[in-house]
Amino acid sequence: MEQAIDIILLGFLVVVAIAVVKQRDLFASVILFGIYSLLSAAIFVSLDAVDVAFTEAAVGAGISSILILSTLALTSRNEKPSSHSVFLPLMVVLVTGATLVFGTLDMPAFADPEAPVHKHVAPRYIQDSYQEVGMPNIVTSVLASYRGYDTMGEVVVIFTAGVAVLLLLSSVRHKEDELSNLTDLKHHPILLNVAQILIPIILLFALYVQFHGDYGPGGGFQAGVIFAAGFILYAMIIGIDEIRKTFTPKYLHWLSVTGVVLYIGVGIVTLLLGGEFLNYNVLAEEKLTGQHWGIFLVELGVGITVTATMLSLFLSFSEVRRTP
Amino acid sequence: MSSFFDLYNYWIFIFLMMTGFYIVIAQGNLVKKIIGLNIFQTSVFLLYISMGKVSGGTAPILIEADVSYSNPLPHVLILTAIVVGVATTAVAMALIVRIQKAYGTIEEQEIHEQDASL
Amino acid sequence: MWELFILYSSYTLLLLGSFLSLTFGLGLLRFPDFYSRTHAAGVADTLCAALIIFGLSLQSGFNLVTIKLFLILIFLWFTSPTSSFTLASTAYRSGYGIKNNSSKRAE
Amino acid sequence: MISNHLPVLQVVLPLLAAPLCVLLKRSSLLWAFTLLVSILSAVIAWSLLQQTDAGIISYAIGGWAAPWGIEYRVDKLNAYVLLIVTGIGSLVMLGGRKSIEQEIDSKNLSLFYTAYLLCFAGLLGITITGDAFNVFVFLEISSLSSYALISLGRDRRALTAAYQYLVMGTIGATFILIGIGMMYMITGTLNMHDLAQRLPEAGSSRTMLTAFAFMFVGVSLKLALFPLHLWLPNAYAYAPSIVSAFLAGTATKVAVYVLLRFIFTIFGIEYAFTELPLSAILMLLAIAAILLATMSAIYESNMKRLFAYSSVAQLGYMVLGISFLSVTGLTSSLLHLFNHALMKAALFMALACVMYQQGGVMMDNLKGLGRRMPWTFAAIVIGGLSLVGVPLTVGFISKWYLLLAAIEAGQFVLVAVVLAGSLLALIYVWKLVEQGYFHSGNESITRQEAPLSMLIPTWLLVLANIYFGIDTSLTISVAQTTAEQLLGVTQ
Repeated sequence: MEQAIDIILLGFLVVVAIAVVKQRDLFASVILFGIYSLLSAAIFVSLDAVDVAFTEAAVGAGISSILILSTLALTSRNEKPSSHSVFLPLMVVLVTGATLVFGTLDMPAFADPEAPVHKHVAPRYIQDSYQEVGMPNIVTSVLASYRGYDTMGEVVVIFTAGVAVLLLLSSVRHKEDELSNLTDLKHHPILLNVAQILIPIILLFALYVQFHGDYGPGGGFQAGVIFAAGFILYAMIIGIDEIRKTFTPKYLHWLSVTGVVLYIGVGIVTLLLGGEFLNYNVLAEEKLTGQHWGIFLVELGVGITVTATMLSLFLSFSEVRRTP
Repeated sequence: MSSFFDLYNYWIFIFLMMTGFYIVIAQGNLVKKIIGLNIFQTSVFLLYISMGKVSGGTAPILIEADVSYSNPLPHVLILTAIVVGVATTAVAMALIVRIQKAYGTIEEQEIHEQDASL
Repeated sequence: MWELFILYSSYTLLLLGSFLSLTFGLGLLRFPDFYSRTHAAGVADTLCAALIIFGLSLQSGFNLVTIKLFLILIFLWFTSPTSSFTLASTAYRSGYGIKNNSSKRAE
Repeated sequence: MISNHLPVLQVVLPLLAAPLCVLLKRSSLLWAFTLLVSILSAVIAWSLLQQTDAGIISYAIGGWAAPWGIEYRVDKLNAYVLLIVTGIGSLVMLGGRKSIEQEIDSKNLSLFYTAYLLCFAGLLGITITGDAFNVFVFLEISSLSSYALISLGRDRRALTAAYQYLVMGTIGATFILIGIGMMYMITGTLNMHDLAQRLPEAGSSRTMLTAFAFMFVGVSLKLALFPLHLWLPNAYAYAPSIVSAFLAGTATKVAVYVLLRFIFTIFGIEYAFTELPLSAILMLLAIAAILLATMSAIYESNMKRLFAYSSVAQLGYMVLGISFLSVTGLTSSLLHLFNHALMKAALFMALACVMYQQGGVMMDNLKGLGRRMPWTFAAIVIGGLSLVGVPLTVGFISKWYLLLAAIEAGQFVLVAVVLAGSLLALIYVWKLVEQGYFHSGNESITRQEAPLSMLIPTWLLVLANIYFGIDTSLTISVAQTTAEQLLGVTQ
């Protein structure tokens, strides 16, 4: 039964991927990509990766699509037929694909519990993480503690993207006084009312995701994206000006810096307390309490930076001059 | 040599990856390329996650019952990779907006023509 | 006996939901213009989500999962009609016309 | 106490400094702060190199032991590359202030320095880490920031160059991700040291071969190895001058390091060279890179592009050295890693001076430059001669070792290739000399020398080119021990 669901979902994915190749309308391509992301998220759930599914749905179908759509609004919607020769790309793709298929031939069978990946490293996470870190959600334990340094890198990557986009778009921004209200959805009473009801709930949910990540799927990154989504919804429907006044560029800078510094700062504090970098054990008398504090703080850092950066990305794209 | 049903989903992921890869290298529209890149990366994520699956396992969130859990490590890696993916998309989009302002087009061909005519 | 009743009513609800979902897919493909398509999607979406969620909650019995399912349903009931409304109204203001069926038949 | 934590501080220091840069506003303050961080990093790298004399340093981040947590693992090779990156970074930053102020919008300055430090930290992170997936994360930090840095060039082609680099770079990174995934699939671990032990145990399989292929192609894309080098010339040519100098001196060097690490440490010589014809593949690609890229350089009229093509060729020399699989060959590669960083940093810094005064780096801008900017032009000439491999410059030393390795291996064709490469390089260097000294510009000749703040760092680099070309004891001893460590030869 499970296999049947998998096959159907995979079939959908194939259809969507081919449709993207065929599609000339970029708007439709973006929507198809959003569908592709959602379908992938469904497959992630069926493969037991709930945290990943959550993130993929929020990021792939949400943020990525919004970013690409705001770019399309500034460029053009239709793709010109390309006069590229298809032969060379096709050959490259076929060779690469053939190599990969060749590589799969010696792979352990799908879902084989005896595969090497399940025999080394991972068993310790599954068996001991509760004693060592004290969280039911193993993914959070690994993410924030065992491999917390990777996650620090991830926050820095997001921060880097924020910096890069600001650098790139600063020269094509509207002047401050030209920033008129760029949205015209405001006059829909239905939309306005629904948004007013939903936005607080979305923000509340984001808080839940932020602080419930120890017990269930979720964590700083997902929460940050949902937070940002709530504010973006507000900006699109109720008024971007209010958002812009509340989250001035300076404030957003400070926020995203705070998140990164908070994360690295926790590491520095552990250094000063005599542990290794990001060794949360030294943060409190009791090891597990230390781990809890450490994970709480770094997840908070992730959440703050992600919220601020996503919002700043959205605002930067919305502030680009329409005319050349 | 494994049988077909042990590996078929890997092959589908490979097909998807290559579809994305094809869009990146064969299509001339800059936005479309990035969509292709996203499809390529998402398919790699699928490959990773399917490595972590254990048959009969559940999501790696500890519960009282005596069950086997899927491998959490690929999940952690892919969470990071998804973030990297969206970061790349954001930078690429900003670049595309700038290219549109500078060249008035986002078709690779036309950009090359403009550069060549200088 | 009671359990069997619950089980079968859950199956019926799920099947009905799936059938509706299929019709809405068909409507999206076959209807002539943007508005009737949105109509198909919007109407079917609300009911079909409800049916499927009722069916699922019968399966799960009354616990935390059911509450979450109902929260999802309420959320969908808010968002889905709103989004079809927004779609239609935006399309109208961007000048999408309504295709006249009689003229199509005359061709 | 602090000396125990040096490995992690090496990366965390610039990583923490980067966001703080956003909050600074004054140009001089930003520059001083960035310079300070660069120099501190260089000091840390130097002391790490000293520490590695006592053996490999392992640092368990988060206090989790190696295969479960992320490990920083510093041996001679790491420490050597770290020193190159931080050293070049410091010197470039030392001379960069004026040029940055001229080429970057004043309102973007703090973000520029932030991106620069992020790129710097990313490169250091790739180099020092002992965890395969951590390489990917830091690779993306450095790549994303370098896309932004490149796009800041004045010419609009900087934008398309950055875009092209982004697409190629992301494909490369995704290939690396696939490769890491497959290695993980075979062994269940991500730690490089652990991988090195478990891969041979797992035995050679088709999955392993594919993992190797994808890692190789992915790294080659980042390294701009010959047929995959197309992003590099434009990216270096249209980036702001200081960014070109920094990237040319560091980014590809780090990519070479990653190649070495994964061939020698992870997969092992046994697998890579005995079971696979890697030696032949590398040799062919290197020859193509040396000859074809040098030819392209000859026909280039944009000086930055010219030197970018020459970078592709020089990377060919490094790869050629690896392909011999001998201590001499590897020593020559490692020497060239250092020497080429010096040459290119000096050349691009000199070009930054030209850009600063002339507003362009086309051949026409060079006319009569020998008289207008004698010091700058002399720097270009010496750097060029070093590229050719004239005695008394660093270029000579690495070429000499390369020739020795070729003769040792009995490959006389390769001796001819290396010599031909040098001769071809002489052609483009001569072209520069001709423009600079023998064509006088139309305007009357007035001295317009670059400001001292730029000239001194440039000349420091040039003098380093000469110094390490004469006194080779330090570089050769480090390169040789590193090569022996990599090949597993006991001293």
